[in-house]
Amino acid sequence: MGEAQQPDQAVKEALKRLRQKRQERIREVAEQVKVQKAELKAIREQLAADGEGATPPRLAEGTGIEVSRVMWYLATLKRYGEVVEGAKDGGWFRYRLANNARQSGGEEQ
Amino acid sequence: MTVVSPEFAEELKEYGDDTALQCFNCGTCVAICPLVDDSFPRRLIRYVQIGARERILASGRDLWKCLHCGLCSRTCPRQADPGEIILGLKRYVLAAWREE
Amino acid sequence: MACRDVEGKILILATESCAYPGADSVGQAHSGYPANTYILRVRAPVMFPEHFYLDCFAKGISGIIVMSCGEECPWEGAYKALADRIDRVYRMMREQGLDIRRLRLTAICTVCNRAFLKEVNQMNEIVQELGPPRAQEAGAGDACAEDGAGQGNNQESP
Amino acid sequence: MSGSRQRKSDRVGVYICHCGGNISDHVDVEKVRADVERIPGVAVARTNMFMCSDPGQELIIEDLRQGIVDRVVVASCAPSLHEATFRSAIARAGANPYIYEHANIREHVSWVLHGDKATAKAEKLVAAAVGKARLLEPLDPIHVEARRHVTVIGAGIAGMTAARLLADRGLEVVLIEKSPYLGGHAARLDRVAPTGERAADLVSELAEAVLEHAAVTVMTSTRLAGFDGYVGNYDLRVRPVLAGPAEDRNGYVPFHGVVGGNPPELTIKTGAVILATGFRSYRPRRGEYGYGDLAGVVTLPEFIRLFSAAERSGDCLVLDGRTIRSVAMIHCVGSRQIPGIHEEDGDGRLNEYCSRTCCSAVLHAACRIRELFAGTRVHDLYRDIRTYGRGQEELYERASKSGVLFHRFTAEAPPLVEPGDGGETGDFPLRLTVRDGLTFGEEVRMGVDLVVLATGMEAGDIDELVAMMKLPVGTDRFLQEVHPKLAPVETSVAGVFLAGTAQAPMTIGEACNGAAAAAVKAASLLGRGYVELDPFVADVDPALCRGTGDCLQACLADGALEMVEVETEEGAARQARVIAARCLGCGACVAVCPTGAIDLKGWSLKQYEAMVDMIVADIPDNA
Amino acid sequence: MFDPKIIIDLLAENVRRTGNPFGLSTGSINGWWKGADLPRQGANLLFTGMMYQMVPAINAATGLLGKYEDTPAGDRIRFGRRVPRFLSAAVLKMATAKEDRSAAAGVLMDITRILQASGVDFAYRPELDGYSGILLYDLGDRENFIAHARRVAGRLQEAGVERLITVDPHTTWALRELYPRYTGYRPEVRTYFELARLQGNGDREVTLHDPCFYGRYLELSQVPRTLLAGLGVRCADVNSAGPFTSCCGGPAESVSPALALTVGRRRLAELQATGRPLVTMCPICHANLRRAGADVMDLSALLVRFTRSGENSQKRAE
Amino acid sequence: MTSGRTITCDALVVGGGIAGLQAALDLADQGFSVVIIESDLSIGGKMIRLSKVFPTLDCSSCITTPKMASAAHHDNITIFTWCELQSLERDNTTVTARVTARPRYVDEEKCIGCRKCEYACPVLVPDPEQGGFSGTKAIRIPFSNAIPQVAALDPEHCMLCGRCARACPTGAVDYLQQPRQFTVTARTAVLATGFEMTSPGDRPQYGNGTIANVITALQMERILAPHGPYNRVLRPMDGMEPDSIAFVQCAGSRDLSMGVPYCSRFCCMYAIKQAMLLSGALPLADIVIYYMDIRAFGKGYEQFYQTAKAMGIQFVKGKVARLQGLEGGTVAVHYEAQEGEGVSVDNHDLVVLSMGVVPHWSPEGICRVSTGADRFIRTVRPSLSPVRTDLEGVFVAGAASGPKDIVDTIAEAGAAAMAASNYLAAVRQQG
Repeated sequence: MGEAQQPDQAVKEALKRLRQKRQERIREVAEQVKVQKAELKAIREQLAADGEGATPPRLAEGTGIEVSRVMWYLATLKRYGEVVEGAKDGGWFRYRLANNARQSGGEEQ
Repeated sequence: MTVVSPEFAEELKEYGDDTALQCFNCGTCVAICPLVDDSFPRRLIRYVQIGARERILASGRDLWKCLHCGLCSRTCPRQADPGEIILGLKRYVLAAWREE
Repeated sequence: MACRDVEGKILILATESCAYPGADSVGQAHSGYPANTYILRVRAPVMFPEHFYLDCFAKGISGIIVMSCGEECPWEGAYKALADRIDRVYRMMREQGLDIRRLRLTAICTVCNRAFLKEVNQMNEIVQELGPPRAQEAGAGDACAEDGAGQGNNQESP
Repeated sequence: MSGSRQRKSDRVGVYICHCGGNISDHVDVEKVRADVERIPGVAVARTNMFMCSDPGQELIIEDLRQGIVDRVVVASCAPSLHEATFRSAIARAGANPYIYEHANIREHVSWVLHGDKATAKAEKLVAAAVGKARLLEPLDPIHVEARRHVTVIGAGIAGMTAARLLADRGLEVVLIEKSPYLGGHAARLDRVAPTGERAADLVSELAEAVLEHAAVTVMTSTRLAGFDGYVGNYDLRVRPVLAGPAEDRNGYVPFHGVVGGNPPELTIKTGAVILATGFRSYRPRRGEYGYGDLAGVVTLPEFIRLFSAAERSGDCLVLDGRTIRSVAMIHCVGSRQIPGIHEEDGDGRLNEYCSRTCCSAVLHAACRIRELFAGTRVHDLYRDIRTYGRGQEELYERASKSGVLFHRFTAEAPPLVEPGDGGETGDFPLRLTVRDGLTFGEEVRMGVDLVVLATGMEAGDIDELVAMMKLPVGTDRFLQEVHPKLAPVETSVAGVFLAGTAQAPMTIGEACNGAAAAAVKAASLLGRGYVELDPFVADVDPALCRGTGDCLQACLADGALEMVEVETEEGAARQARVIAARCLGCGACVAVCPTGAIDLKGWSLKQYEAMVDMIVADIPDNA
Repeated sequence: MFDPKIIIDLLAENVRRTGNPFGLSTGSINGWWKGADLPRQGANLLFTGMMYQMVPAINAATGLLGKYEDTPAGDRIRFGRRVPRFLSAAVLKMATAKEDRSAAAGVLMDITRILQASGVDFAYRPELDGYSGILLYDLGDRENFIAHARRVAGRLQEAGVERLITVDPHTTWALRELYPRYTGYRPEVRTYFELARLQGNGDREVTLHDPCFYGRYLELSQVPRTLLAGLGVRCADVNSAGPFTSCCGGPAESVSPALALTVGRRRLAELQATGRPLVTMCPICHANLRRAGADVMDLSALLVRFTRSGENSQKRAE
Repeated sequence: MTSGRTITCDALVVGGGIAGLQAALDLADQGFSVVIIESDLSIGGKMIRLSKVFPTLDCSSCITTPKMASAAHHDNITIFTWCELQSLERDNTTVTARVTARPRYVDEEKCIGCRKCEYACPVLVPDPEQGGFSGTKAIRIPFSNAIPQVAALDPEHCMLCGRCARACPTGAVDYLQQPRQFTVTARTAVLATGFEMTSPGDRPQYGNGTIANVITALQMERILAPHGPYNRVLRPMDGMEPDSIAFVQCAGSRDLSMGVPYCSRFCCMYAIKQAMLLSGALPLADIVIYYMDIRAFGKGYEQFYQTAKAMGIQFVKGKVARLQGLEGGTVAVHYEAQEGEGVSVDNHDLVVLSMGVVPHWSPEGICRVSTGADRFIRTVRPSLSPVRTDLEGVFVAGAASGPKDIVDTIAEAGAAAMAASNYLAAVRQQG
């Protein structure tokens, strides 16, 4: 441990400098993540409210988020196992929250 | 039934650029033309290609619907310059009318 | 599409160079067929002795389709040897009272999708009609038996 | 290898692939896994999104390395796709690659069935594979010395290219050509589209290279008379082709004389064969666009020949003394034929394929006419212009710019070629009428002096070769590769490769690429001086062999089995022995052995019996 | 649609007679400079090409023609001899709206202010100014165009003019591309906005409608955008802009006012999608888009706000 | 990998797509040592990103993965991914390549591909491997069958929160990683740098990439791929199952006005393939292909085209001049119906653009091989040896010398390997 202390300190310093350097971009990304977090929360809540699952237009209507963005979130949540596809409803499929899925993206675990 | 007379395109050289045969009849000019309807200007360009002189004269007046806005020439994939072909045909038809 | 499935199992001996890829091609075309078919990849069906077929029926296999490469077999002479053997199996089946329509020799090429489906569906109908294999079954050895014999050459080109 | 000796493995590993949904959308992969794991002999069953991916293969390697499994079953797509992949993964784990069995649950299950039935069938197929896998034994590939020698059949552009490349690579090459000439069809061309190079220059360059190369033996007027052996060790019997129509006949041949004696035969001992047998130019049916009936209707190859002796009258082209004021060139003659529209040939076949090269060839010829003879009009009648390659679309554009007039027809309404009647089309000897898609589907008519038919390519006349070498042929009658992407120049006969237009229509550049690709495969195959063959050959169990000799009777290969005197516990006896490199692995011997002493390694009768047992057995289900 | 031959012959005759397609004398329509005290000597000659000045007449003619197009009366007009009378200078002059005339004059005055504010050394000599003949060229009457162009070019050449400043796309194109080809006269031709050097902080957003000749033929559409960007004016562009700009329909007014209106309305819908004020830089576009119902501003009116004297003109514009 | 080290081999292959992999395998199988440098995070090139391939309709990944795996595991092949070729020079008999390994911010040796970092990362970014249709994370394994299975961090979207580093079981995340230089010396080189598609972003006629539900063919490949963003065919704008799909051919090729006058060669076939796959996935949907000439020239291609026609896929002759986004995500397609009906406007739920094919890489300033007017690498013996460039000892294969389908690419890669190995043999004799 003692030996690792020195480089560890150097790494911390370097990281600090890197944060400094990328400050602007980090701020922007953090801003995006904040938005993502809020939008994901809204979508999750809407999904939880619609027990039978909801179609993307329905989710867009319920959350006020643009439907193409809703679709993007759904594809992402599906990829990380948080949402599953349900029955078809008109031209659309319904989506619902998977059981016991861990949350991904925009949320702390 | 039209009998093809390829020499017509060469006669037209007198009235403008000789690009009609460069057209490969994709129809871009027709669909991009703000005048809409019919197959303008490709129909007339094709008539130039096959030398359908009578038909060009018969539908001559349609040429003046062209505003020479140049969108067809800008988007022509073959750079056949449909706008200039139409302008050349206006000259040809006008000359024919004035000859009458 | 798939016709009604029956209990009986159909074994398909499909040659590695023709019929097996032919069955793959049916899959690639997503053409459905009954689930009771089990396709075994074989290098050349000429390797199976007469008793193999009889044993299969004894074990409960209801129908066997030998899908060979036909005359295009990569092993010269193998097809004739196979056809002769199948004829002997037919004789033995008759002796045991098995309906010989349960065994069929055919040729399927790599793109014979329609022929493949036809064979499978026909065998299914036969198996459905006959039920599980049992010695001295009705209809065995009579006229309809002729129908199944010597049909090795109905290779269908795509 | 007898049943008595055989130990059944009880450490079979089963690996089931989702195939990214291709399988798992229809087969409950998890249920299969759970059920299969209860089959006797199965040590472990696992699943993966893509078994063929690195992480998938890693699962197998890890289990083998840790000794959890000693036999492997992968349930995934067709074995033709990935059997080799998984065998090599097993080899990487340090295990014998032949302890592997493949269950096809995609093409045979998930793509043809849905729901519970699919899952149940998948389980059965996996169970059958497990049944076989338990009886699999480690095998070693058969090591065969290979001759560093390649025989190339056909001395067109492709054949000469392959021969030159292989000789440069340090292999001995024999180049066999049926005709007295080197150069094939290219020698009948004038200039090559779209580059404009002289075909004669290309042919001469290659011919010079092969004729002067110390390592290439060129044998013209020679044909293949016999084909024997196996990969790395083929024996080709060749025989000179005599001039005249009846080389093998004895007696007087009218206008030729009497063939004197039997032509001598020669045997070439070679390691691999490259087939560069080329194509045949389509001959129009009599009356097809007036061909054969009307003067002035010629094929493109005929035109090229005529054009090479072109003369001039003013601005006009003169061919054979005739002034050509107007030419019509018709595409897709003998290509892109459609059942129900086009007439079948004598053998009841249609050329449904595109001949690929004609569009550029026609346009090139059209440009040459227009650029050299401004007074000669050119009409180009096409279905689709297929100038796909580098420099080809530019050729199409050049043709337009040079004043070639295009007309588009459909297969249903081909142009009509009739004798000219001096009427509206003028004093032309021929009159063409076509429903022209470019002119809004109206009929247009033109008078012409010459009609050029862009005839396509057909498979060469190599039936004899196909039969002799047992070559696979596609529905288009061209020689068939194993797989267009995985093995694009390989045939199902090991060590026999395809080069150039024997395989499909190609341009010269493409044929040269194909020839070079075949050459690189032959060089890789023979480079080490030995070849490893699949170990799937017959094997005799000395404990069971009674020396009946039935197997020798049944054997389909020459010299793959022999009877030998052996010492047994009961004294001297005759027994069968397999000569592995000669055995074809067909198993004809297996069926006839009265004692079950002979079986096929890797595909044994006992393994098949085990598979049937698993298919008829119930699979334990905890559901 | 009217018979093109009758229209063309009329226009050609007018041009031959008066130098103007409407048969209006230059003196009668070109009065904007009076009292402006513009320099008569300078390195560049302002050449208006009379297009802005002709707008009132165009509007009047289009209005009159439009009433008769594709009506039974129009049918008679189309083939009758009444058309020339109908389009006579006197009738047109009477029908010309006064506000149109003062608007045209305003644009040209604004342009001189812009040039002055940009420190451009320019002169204006009304006797050298004139119509380029472009309409005849566009209608296919090449001979009469050439005859007219040679007259105009001859006048300029004689006066030793080598550098011209233009104010509209049609004249610019005619002088840059057609005059060298057909008359041999090769002056250096630049539009006023190519020469403009202005400063300011506009902080607003507008939508530019690129005229076909600037956007496509002359590929000048970036010039006003760069100029405006420097002044803090952002451009909310539509897809059909620059080289792919959509026609305003204006050039059709001489043979088919109805067609001009249809095309104009379609273009206007595209432009209005941005919800920003519309800016044009061509008198034909300006007139036709207005006819289609738009509230449009000429580029010069926008630019002039960034000149010292801009305040006054802004007031006037309101 | 240490900075500045030199690796020596027989043949350098630039590009790890199907052309590079095949050339490398054909060289390595003859016993030559090969180094592949690849600019992307994974080998496999465009092909690994495709759904299925024509005319056999084999799953693309099933054909590509074995070649990727055998190259990756070949004793004679060394692969470097995420690399940039700085220069490629040749003198006498040596080819020297200076290469920069770009930082992944993940230690390649330590990463075990467990994806824990990916799950931990809080930043969602559009996944380029899914056509942007779904999100991925700022640190991730690029795609499921990528080789190598090593995570990479996207510094543009990283906020240095440290979650991935904490989640990594092997301590592989290294935010401070720097680019590293190395040199490859070889006797010969094969350029297999492949192609790129033009972007709809500069096509005003097609809405400059702003019209919803107008996608590129490569995006459609992802939608059709077995592990695509939706696992089924949906409209990206709102997730609706499209009832009507249009393919716009020559949307960036055979068009002087768009700067690509040549034919992109494989678009006809992939459009037909995608149309067939769509009609399988959506049996009731109307599928239309707008085309100028159908170029089904390869082995089995024409039959494939005829099969598609027989399946009910519509082929409409005419170049689409303009696309227009309508209310509700419908796209209007403007074209001329060729039989004289004039302008037609058809509405579709989804429109796929067959964009132009352009070179992925330019040798300018890096390597002295010259290019043609089409900017692809020039070949000096287009007929007898289409793999020869004007720089001796440097060969070209696949789409680097012009658009080429997979079959032709694989054949040409073999030809390049043959030419390179003969060159090697000759050089060895000299040396």
